[in-house]
Amino acid sequence: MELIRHNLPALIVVTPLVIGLLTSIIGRRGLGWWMAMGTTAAGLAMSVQLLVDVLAQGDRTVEYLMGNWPVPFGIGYSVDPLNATVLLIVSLLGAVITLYARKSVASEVPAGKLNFFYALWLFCITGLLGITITGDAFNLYVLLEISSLSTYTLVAMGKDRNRRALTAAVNYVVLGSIGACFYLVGVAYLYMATGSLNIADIAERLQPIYASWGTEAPIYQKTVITGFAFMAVGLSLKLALFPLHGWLPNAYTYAPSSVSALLASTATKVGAYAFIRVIFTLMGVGFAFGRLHTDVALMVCSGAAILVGSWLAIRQTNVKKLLAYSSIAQIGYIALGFALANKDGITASVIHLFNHALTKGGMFLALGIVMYRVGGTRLSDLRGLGRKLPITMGAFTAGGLGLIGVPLTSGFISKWYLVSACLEQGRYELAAIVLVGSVLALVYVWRVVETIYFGKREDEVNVREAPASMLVPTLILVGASIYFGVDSSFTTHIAGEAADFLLKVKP
Amino acid sequence: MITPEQSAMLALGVPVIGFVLVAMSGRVPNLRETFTLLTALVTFACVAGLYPAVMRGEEVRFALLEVMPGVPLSFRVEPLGMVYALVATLLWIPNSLYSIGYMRANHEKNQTRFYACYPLAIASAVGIAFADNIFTMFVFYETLTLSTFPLVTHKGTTDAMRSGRVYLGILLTTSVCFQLFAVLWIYVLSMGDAPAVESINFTVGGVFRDGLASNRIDPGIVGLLFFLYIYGIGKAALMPVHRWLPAAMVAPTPVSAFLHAVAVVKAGVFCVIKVTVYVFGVGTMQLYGLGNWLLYMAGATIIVASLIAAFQDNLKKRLAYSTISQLSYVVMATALLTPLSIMAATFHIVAHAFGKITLFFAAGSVYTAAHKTQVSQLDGIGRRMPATMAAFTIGALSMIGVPPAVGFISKWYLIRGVMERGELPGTHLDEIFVLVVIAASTLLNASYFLPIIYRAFFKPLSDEDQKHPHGEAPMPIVYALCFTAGLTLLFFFWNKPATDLAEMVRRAVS
Amino acid sequence: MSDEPKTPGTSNRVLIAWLVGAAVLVAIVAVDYTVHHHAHFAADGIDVDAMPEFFPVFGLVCGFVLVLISKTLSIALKRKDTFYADD
Amino acid sequence: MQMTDLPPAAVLFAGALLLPLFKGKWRFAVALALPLLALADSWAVITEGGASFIPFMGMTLQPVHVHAATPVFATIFCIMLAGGVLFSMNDDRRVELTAAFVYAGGALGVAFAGDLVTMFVFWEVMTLGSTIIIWSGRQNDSYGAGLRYFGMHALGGVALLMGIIIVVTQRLHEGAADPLAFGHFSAMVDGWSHLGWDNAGMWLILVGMLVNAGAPPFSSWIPDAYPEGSTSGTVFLSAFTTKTAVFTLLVAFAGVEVLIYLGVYMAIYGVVYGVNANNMRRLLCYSLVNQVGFMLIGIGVGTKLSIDGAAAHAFAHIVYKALLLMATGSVLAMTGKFRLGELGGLYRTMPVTMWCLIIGGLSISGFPLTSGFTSKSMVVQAIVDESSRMAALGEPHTYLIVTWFLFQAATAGVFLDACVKLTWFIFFQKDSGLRPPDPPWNMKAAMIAFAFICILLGVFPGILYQILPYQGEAAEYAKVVYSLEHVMVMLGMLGFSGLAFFLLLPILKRGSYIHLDIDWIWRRFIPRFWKEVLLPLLQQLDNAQKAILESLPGRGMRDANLPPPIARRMGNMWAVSVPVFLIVLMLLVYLVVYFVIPTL
Repeated sequence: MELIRHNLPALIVVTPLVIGLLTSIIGRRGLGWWMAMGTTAAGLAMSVQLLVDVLAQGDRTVEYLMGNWPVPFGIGYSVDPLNATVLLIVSLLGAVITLYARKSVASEVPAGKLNFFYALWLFCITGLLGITITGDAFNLYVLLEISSLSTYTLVAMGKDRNRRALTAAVNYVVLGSIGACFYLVGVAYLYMATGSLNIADIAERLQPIYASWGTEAPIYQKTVITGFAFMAVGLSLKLALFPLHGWLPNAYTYAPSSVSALLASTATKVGAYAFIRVIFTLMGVGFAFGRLHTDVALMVCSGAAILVGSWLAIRQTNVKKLLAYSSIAQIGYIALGFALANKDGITASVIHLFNHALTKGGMFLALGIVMYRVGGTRLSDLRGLGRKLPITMGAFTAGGLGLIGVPLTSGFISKWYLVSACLEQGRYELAAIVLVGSVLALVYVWRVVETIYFGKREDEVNVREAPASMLVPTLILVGASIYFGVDSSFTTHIAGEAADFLLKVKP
Repeated sequence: MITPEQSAMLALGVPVIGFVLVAMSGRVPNLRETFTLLTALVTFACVAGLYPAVMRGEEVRFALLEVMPGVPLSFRVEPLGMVYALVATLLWIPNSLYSIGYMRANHEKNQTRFYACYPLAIASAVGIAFADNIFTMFVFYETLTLSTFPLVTHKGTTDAMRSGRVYLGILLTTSVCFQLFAVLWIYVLSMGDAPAVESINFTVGGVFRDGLASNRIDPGIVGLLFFLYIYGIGKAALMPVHRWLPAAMVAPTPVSAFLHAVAVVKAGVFCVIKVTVYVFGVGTMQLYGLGNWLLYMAGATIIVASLIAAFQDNLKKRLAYSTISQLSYVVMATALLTPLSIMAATFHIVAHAFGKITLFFAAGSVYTAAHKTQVSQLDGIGRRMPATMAAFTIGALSMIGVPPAVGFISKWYLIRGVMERGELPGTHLDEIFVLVVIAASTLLNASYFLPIIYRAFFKPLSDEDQKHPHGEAPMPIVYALCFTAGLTLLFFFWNKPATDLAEMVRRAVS
Repeated sequence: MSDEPKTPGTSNRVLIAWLVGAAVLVAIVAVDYTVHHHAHFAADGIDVDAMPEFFPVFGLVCGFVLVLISKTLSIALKRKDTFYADD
Repeated sequence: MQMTDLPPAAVLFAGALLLPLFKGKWRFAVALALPLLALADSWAVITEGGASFIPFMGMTLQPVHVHAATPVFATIFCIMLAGGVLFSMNDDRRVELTAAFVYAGGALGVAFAGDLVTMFVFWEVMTLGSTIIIWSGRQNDSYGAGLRYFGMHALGGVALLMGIIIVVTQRLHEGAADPLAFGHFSAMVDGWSHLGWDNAGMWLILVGMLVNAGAPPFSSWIPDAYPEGSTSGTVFLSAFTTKTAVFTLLVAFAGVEVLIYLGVYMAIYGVVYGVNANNMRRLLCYSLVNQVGFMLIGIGVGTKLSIDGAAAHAFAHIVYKALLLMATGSVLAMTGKFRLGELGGLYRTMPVTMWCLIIGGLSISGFPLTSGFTSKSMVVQAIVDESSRMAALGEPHTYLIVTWFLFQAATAGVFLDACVKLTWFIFFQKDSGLRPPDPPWNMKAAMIAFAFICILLGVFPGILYQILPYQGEAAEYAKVVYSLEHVMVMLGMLGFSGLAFFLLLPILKRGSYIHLDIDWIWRRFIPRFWKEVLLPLLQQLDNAQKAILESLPGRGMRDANLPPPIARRMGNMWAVSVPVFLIVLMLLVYLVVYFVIPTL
């Protein structure tokens, strides 16, 4: 036991990778799902344990060295409250959505490809967990590519339902690769300047370079900031921060339902995590924001994301796409939170990572049920479903309230901290944008809700409520999203820890 | 014997239990209605049970849970909240009775949903009434909006949906963009070692006193916060955010009667009084002259809404605009910022609720018995429905403020409030404006209520109507409206509970 | 006056009424001459009302003046009696 | 329970509740008995000096209190109600009769009100009762007139209420023992010229009372509203509202000089508009304004004799004005016509009505041996007395002299107007061809009874004088009222103004006209302004707001099937180029931000 516990940081990444490989070979028929389910459940247990361990540590960090090679020569995993939280998010959502995926995927993906699907599924989760846990900038790139490549394929698997999944996947491949390349270029520049790939080590080695700033002979000035610029753009793209969100809506819309849910609730969250990590740990907030004013760029982008994303969401007729655009807006909230760089802001960011993953995941799952039962997710498909699928649609509506940020839903907690952070910084206009964003969310959510409850169905097909295996995960996510809105002590605690941790390392 | 705290908790909890019971008993209408009435009675008993404790000045406070660190859902029963809670829960009883008569007679659909939403709205109303901090108030303010939305759109028609959109749009937009903004701003100001704001809890005398005295906060900011709050409380229907109220008239009449004469709109003006007294502080506002603009805005609303009301042919629309006008009476009284005017505002919550619910009941009674919605169709109806139209007349007199109806009493306190303000140094322009508004609005009120009474009692029935005989509405409806009309009269002669509570509010202010 | 009804019997009564009226006026003038009027506002030196026949003249003049004022006003203010009903 | 514990008004309110329960003869009996019971109760209270108290909002109400002027007003209110009931009894007007009891009850309540709040409450009750009476008239314009009437009185009521509250607040502030007391505002008389916040309360009370008294600029409500009542309704209406206002002014504002000016204006206004009037009942309404003007003058002069005169004149006036309206009402009832131009020659078949009208007309003009003579001459005498007193003191008093002459002129005018003109046009002039009989017995009985009172008070003024506020003063005056000089002044003036009428007959031809008054502002100008300027403006605002509100989600719904250009561009399946372009652009932006901004 102690061995496992000691090696948790490695196990949490390696397990899905290994089982994923196995799944691709032996995971035919139903076995693939069982393997994925078992793995993700184990991952969830591990990430919970890891979080407990981290919070138990005095300095709130758990270091792990791959193969016991010391950093900066080997790959070091460093777990702190921030990435422990993100790990929890990824593994929790991974587990719950896997639970849901069985019937949904079986109805959307050809039976012969199920083993590949679940293998890719596990690879994707591997990549996401790896990005989160690694302390090495280059390793991060590798894992980014693992998750991205598997995601592209997963999106493309929606082709049997809609051929557009292929074009969406191709777009995603092109743009995602550019983003990854940019990140890699950035890492390369930094390596040039510092000769290191370990994030903590780079940060340390950057200090003399920063110190030379403004003196007669600045060292590597242009190299470093060019590297930063590439990294920032690359990660913005992975994060789908406006205006680099172009890949997201179609990828979400045409992917199989479970994939949409997984992507929406974890992929962008991990992107956000990577961005936070680069800014706060690697670059140092004093330099990134204080000197380079990255925060201004981020605030502009995230403000625009909130407004434009919500506005575009209002105009969608496909509810999946509507949620995708809504995600763009929600990513704006997350980016805005850490751009403010105060305790409430980072808290808001982390809480929203968590809350939005639950809420949006739950809503996509509910849509998946609609897809499963009705066969489409256009607004017209949802007409009058309030009577036919009362539980599913109730869950969807509750999730919608969370997106709006109605009190006693988790979305409200995020918004509360975010607006507080804006006001603490004296950024009244940003606070206003956040609130206006809520109103726009009201509009797009209410369009759907009205359709659900007041729409008149033309076809009188007899739609039954979804099977329990789909309903339960949906309710778990939506229920959790409500629960953390009523009692936010857990989320505010871990997010507060993460914020403290990040701000403490401020140089 | 239960403690006041438990009683207050029950007042919040019983409607929720009622909601569950009603939702589950949807298949047996009689049982469902029994649950509705029982819940109403028990809830009122719980609230009324708090009255002695409040009158003794006992501290009744409790917290449900801490939603965020330092931001709990906490409650405290104080006289002002008591007034609102009592009115809302008391009038729920006749309204339940009325609903039974109305919904059955009109064969409305989805009655279970209808009856289930009521207790939620009531629980929200009680939550608003007993809220101890601005966060709790905001939370229940929002739940009230959401729980009443299904009631407003009950009919499910395109028209109902459009109106529902306006209802939700205005109420949520204002509350999110303005009220939440203000709540958060105050919250942020209350943090730190030397906070500009004492706390987010409701505090007698307001939370800005120390901050202003020690220059930690600019009076301009306080004024801006007040503005945000006033327009963030869209339920007070201060122009120009009043449109939701006429839109909500698409709902069945019991909803219009109860929610848009009592629970929802009174929640709005109650919040206005509450934040003025317990967040901004009457003394502070007066000292820095922050409330004057509101006086004029409310005055303008009173007049303009009355003028619009005079030109509405739809009876419920006319009543809706009358409500807008009457709500601004409360707001204007609050903005006068004297102890007596706050008392007037508090009392008018009661006075207007009794009168207006009677008027709506009568409108619904006419709709049920005669299927008429327009004022111009009411010729001679007083002879066929004497009880209904007599109750309507009493309600109308209360609106005009003529004795012997309770509306007169609040007018009395309001004018005394003006006088009290007149004793303050300064020009008397504000006071004169208020007096002129009161006079003009009395006139306008008369001008749009009396024609209805005249039509009902003095004009002959039209030939068309002669062919369709009908009598009074079903008995539950008539009982309910006689009860509220009786209250309207009774409270002119005997209004001790309300005046005692209002008096306590006055003492808290001064 | 000239278009008095010619119903037998009534014309006599009307004539008598006119005559009685005229006689009363003459009698008033006569008696007034004999009555001593004291000035109401003697303290202010106004004694016009103490003059004989002041009040008959005053009454006549007032009658004329008031009617003429009315008629003058009437020119400007006269409207059909359906004026407000036309709205 | 003692009789004195029962407020006289309560008797009449109880009557209002009881009457609908009875039918036919019993109704008649009860309706006739109740005013007499109220009269008895009033006098029981008056003799014992009632004093009962009710707590109200922390203060004490005094609903039964006897003011000096209470006996005379209480008496006439009861008599008037009885007379009105008798007159109306042939016509089964249940709503109107009930309203009349409420209305008279309100008036009686005011007469016994010992505090401002009771006074106000009864005052408003009167407004309600009288509005219903007007509406019960069912004339062409009863509805509109009732509405305007109510509006006017609601406005007056609000002024009164505000004034009361201001006064009460000030008194509470000063720590007065009885802040609600309804009595004389001596401050107004002593320092009334100071129009400031301090005296605002009293001014507002005065305004509120004057509105009901029909003082300018609000005189027009009387001729606007009263002719729209039924034959009996107008009789009730003429008696209570204005006279109650006179009562309250008499209690509260005796000696306030401004009342004299208002009174003079009203006296002249009534005559001038009366001369032009064509509707016989409207003509009487104008003369009502004229007579209330006389009373206001009496109150304004403020000596004991003038106050007695005003009170006595109110008493007398209620009787003869009711008589005149009963007579014209009978004509209206029997012919269905109310325009003077359409009547004529009725002396043949309506002799009782004619004689009653003549007696009423003589009374209103103050003809010797009628009640008007014995009451009005007190005011005239009081003006002269006060003038000489002030002359002796060397105080300015020219206004009194002017008032006296104008008073006399208006007296002459009202004779021409309400007596000669009315009688002539209704009963004589050309033959209209109408041959209606005298009205039913009850109407005749009512008229004869009231005509009898007119004569009785004219012959035995002592009956009235002994219940006046200052009986001693009145008793002194009773000795000189019928001096030859007084009689000859009246005879000379009235006789020759009557002559003026016949001389001017050619220009007094009647047409179907009305004459504009102040009420044009709110009957024509304001509605037009609202309809053509304000309302369209408001509607525009409203529409704009509505459009914005409903379009937001609505538009998304409508054209959602066809994504708008910008959405198409951003969501286009095939366009990788745009995102890639944006990526490059963002890189540029970041580089610019990183390189340029820190160096700025």
